[in-house]
Amino acid sequence: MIWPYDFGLLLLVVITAILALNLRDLMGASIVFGTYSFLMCLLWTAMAAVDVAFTEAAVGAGVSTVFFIATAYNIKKEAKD
Amino acid sequence: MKVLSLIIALVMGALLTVILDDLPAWGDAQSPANAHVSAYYLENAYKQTHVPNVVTAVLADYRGFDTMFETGVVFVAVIGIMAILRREGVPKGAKSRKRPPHQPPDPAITGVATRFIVPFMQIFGLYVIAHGHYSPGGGFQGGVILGASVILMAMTGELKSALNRMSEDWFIIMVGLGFLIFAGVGLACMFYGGNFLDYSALAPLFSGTPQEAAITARYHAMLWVEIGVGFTVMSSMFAIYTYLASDGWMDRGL
Amino acid sequence: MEWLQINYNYLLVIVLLMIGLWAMIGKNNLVKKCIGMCIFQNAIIMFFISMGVKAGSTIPILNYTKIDGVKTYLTEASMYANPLTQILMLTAIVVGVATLGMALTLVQKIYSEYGTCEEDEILEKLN
Amino acid sequence: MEQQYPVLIVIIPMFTAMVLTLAGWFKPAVCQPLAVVGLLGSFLSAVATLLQIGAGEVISYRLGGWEPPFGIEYRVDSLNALVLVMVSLVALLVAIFARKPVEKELGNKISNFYTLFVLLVTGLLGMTITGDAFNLYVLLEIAALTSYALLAMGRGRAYMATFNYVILGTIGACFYLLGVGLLLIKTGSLNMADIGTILPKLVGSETVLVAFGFLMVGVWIKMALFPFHGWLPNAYTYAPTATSCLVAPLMTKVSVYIMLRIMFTVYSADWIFNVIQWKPVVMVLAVVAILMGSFFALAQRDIKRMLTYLIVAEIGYMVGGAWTGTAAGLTGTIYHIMADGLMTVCLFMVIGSVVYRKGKAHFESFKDAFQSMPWTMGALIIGGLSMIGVPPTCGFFSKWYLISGAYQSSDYAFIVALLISSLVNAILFIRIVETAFFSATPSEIPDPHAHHEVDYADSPVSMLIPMWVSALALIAMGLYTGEIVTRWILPILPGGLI
Repeated sequence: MIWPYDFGLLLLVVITAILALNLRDLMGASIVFGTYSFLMCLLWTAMAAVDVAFTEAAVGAGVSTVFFIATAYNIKKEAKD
Repeated sequence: MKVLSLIIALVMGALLTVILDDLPAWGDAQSPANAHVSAYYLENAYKQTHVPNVVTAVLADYRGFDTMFETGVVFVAVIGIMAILRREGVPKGAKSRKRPPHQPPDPAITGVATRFIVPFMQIFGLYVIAHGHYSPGGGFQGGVILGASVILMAMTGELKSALNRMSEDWFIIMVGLGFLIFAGVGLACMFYGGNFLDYSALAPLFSGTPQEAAITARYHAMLWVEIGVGFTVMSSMFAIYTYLASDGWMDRGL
Repeated sequence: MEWLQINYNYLLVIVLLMIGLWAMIGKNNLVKKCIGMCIFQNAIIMFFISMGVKAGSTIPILNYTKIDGVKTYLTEASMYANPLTQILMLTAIVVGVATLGMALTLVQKIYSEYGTCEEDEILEKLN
Repeated sequence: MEQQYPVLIVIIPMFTAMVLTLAGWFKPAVCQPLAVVGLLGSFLSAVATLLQIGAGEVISYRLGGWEPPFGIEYRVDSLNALVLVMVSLVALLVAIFARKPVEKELGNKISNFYTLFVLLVTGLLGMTITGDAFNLYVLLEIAALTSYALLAMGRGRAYMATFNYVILGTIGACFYLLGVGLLLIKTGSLNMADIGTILPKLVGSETVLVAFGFLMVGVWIKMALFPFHGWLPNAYTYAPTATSCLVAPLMTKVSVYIMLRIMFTVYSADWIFNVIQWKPVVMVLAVVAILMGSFFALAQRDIKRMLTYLIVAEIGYMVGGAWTGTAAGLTGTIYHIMADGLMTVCLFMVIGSVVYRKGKAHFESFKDAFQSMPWTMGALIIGGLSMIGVPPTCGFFSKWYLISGAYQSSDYAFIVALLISSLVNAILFIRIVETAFFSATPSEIPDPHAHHEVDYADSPVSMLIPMWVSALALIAMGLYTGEIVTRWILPILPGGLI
């Protein structure tokens, strides 16, 4: 594995995680969470865990994000923190 | 609460940082986690099941019981969400005041694109389920893709158009049916005199010497199991989406 | 520095675990708590995957060589990444999405009951 | 057939759940009978398994036919088997009891309720019987998800209480998973017995110690031990009647069982009491849990809420007993898992009947209850006596063992806490009985012929039968204490205890 590439991915993961938690707009937070899941999926592909990465791409970046959006659509979209 | 949560998180982080030195080095092929049980799987999975994708072999056979209850977890989620969220006895027109006004989606671009994409997605989903023995994938991933194709229809068009193709009756039946297929394969093994989920007991159904027949039986039973998982997961993903997106009213998607 | 290069994956796991736990307990918005829950679960999955990595290995789908036209699968354990941890985490991802669905359902129910998703406002309305 | 009993215990309710979903979607009326039949099958298999086990034997059942460290294994010794019988018995009783309250409270969700009910029992039984650490996690999540859904089927405040439970429960389950991961990285195995044979070679490893910490905290959150108990009273109080009858007795007891399994099968008594020095801390937690549960119970006006605080106190009993490190204390804990399960279900069914008849479970609802609901109040008295610890009910014997264990290890604070808790229980139940017996106010006494005719409206028979079965089981268990302890509990006590 190319470790600078890996290191960059790790940094991005942490940044997206913090961003998803701190965005006031819930719709935006859901999308950033989708990005986070997708970055995780890239990391796991690099670690030779293809089945897990496949599942995470389908579930984490796909369906989970859709669930978040569905909920964010039905409630007030502004969060206080 | 904020300070408390920070303290708890920091304590947990400190505890884990302390033991970092004690963990085996990253990427060590000889560490206990990589040696004891997992080496056995890699060395014997093909011999015993003829499935080159070791992940599928272990998932559906060696630890098939876990996978059955993993299907069970999805099943529980559907039934639970239905029990909490589904609204009954409410006239169709009576919408809650708090919901944002519904804007029917403009089908000009998304609708046409969806019509193109959905068949390909579904074929890909079926391929992922069927080809899980040889490539990454299997019942769960394929099921999610199939479910996503139906969700896509519900998102771009009206929820009704998706529900016309897969009504509530159908997805409840399919959620139960998938789980029943998985557990039914296990029960069939008991019927033929083996332990629960011991697929090699199904050997009398297949031709060849007893040894070969047992391996073939494992191979085929795994496919059935994956199909069962696919059924449950596909319908459950759509079911959860339906209840969440329409807030239990079953009238519209996003 | 060498230690960091070897173990930085575990460090990331710890950082994510801390972020997730902090969000689950300390965040005010219920949806944010759910996001924290997903991050927490993801971090644990990352931990399991990291422990199953072997240097210089490939994905756990067996390779084969053809000797006289007969396929022979190579089954040497050090060639492939650890399948066991991957299987465990497949299950954990599924459990995670089921829990997420349940949590979001409750968020919607709470919203239709109290008209808000902020914990402090709900507690105010309860008293 | 005989060797298939262990798996039948779990898969009979599982198949029942699937059939229930499909049948119940079209015809809800068949749900309750089906659920009762399924749970009866499970109960009979559990009894058969218990009777198969000789002294100190272990039945191993290989799922999928693979040998233990590679496949998943069911290991049944007499500790599992006792808990299995208790869980399936309580579930069966509650399934019979649930018919009327469910029809009244959850009229349009009957099929969902019974499906989740049976799956929750499946999860609890699977957690109890399994010998594989990760399989336990999956079933833990099944039990957790079903209990979230069942608790949230209540009204109003139930949603927020359940949401808190979801968050804390997920933290608990994830901590458990993290602990299993740390053990996996050190031992490479997931089978509990296999890990138990590898761990003695790793004495002094920090990872193993931290793993123990995560496993314990995870299980403590699930069982609501003192600093982690916040979610329990709200979640159980606002739940539907039938749900709280099932969840309150079983969830916490099964978590205690898991704690014992981790302490004495995965780790060893020797390691816990001689190598690490956690005992004083845990004993303090147990003592505080008992005292705090008892005092908060005193302050409640709602009887259901009062009982939930008593559950918190009972958890303190069991954790304290297990951590005294004596054979008597551990015997008391194992015996108390059974006894407390039956007591709690008996009392919750009584409260459920009162709620069914009077709508609420405040002290006021108990006015004149002896005239209107004599049989229900009879069960309340037996359950209350057992909770206080009066012989010949089983509550007395478990307390006896716990106190003698604490005396041997000189944990006097624990003894004092137990006695105070018994006193508080006595006060609480005497208060209820007093309200139920002598509630006529002084002004009404001079004129006995004024209309003070209370309607005789006892609980329906379908609710009285399970209530009285559990009440009689309390007495029967007390009378057969000696046999239960010598035949099933003493042979499995681990070595290394005082």
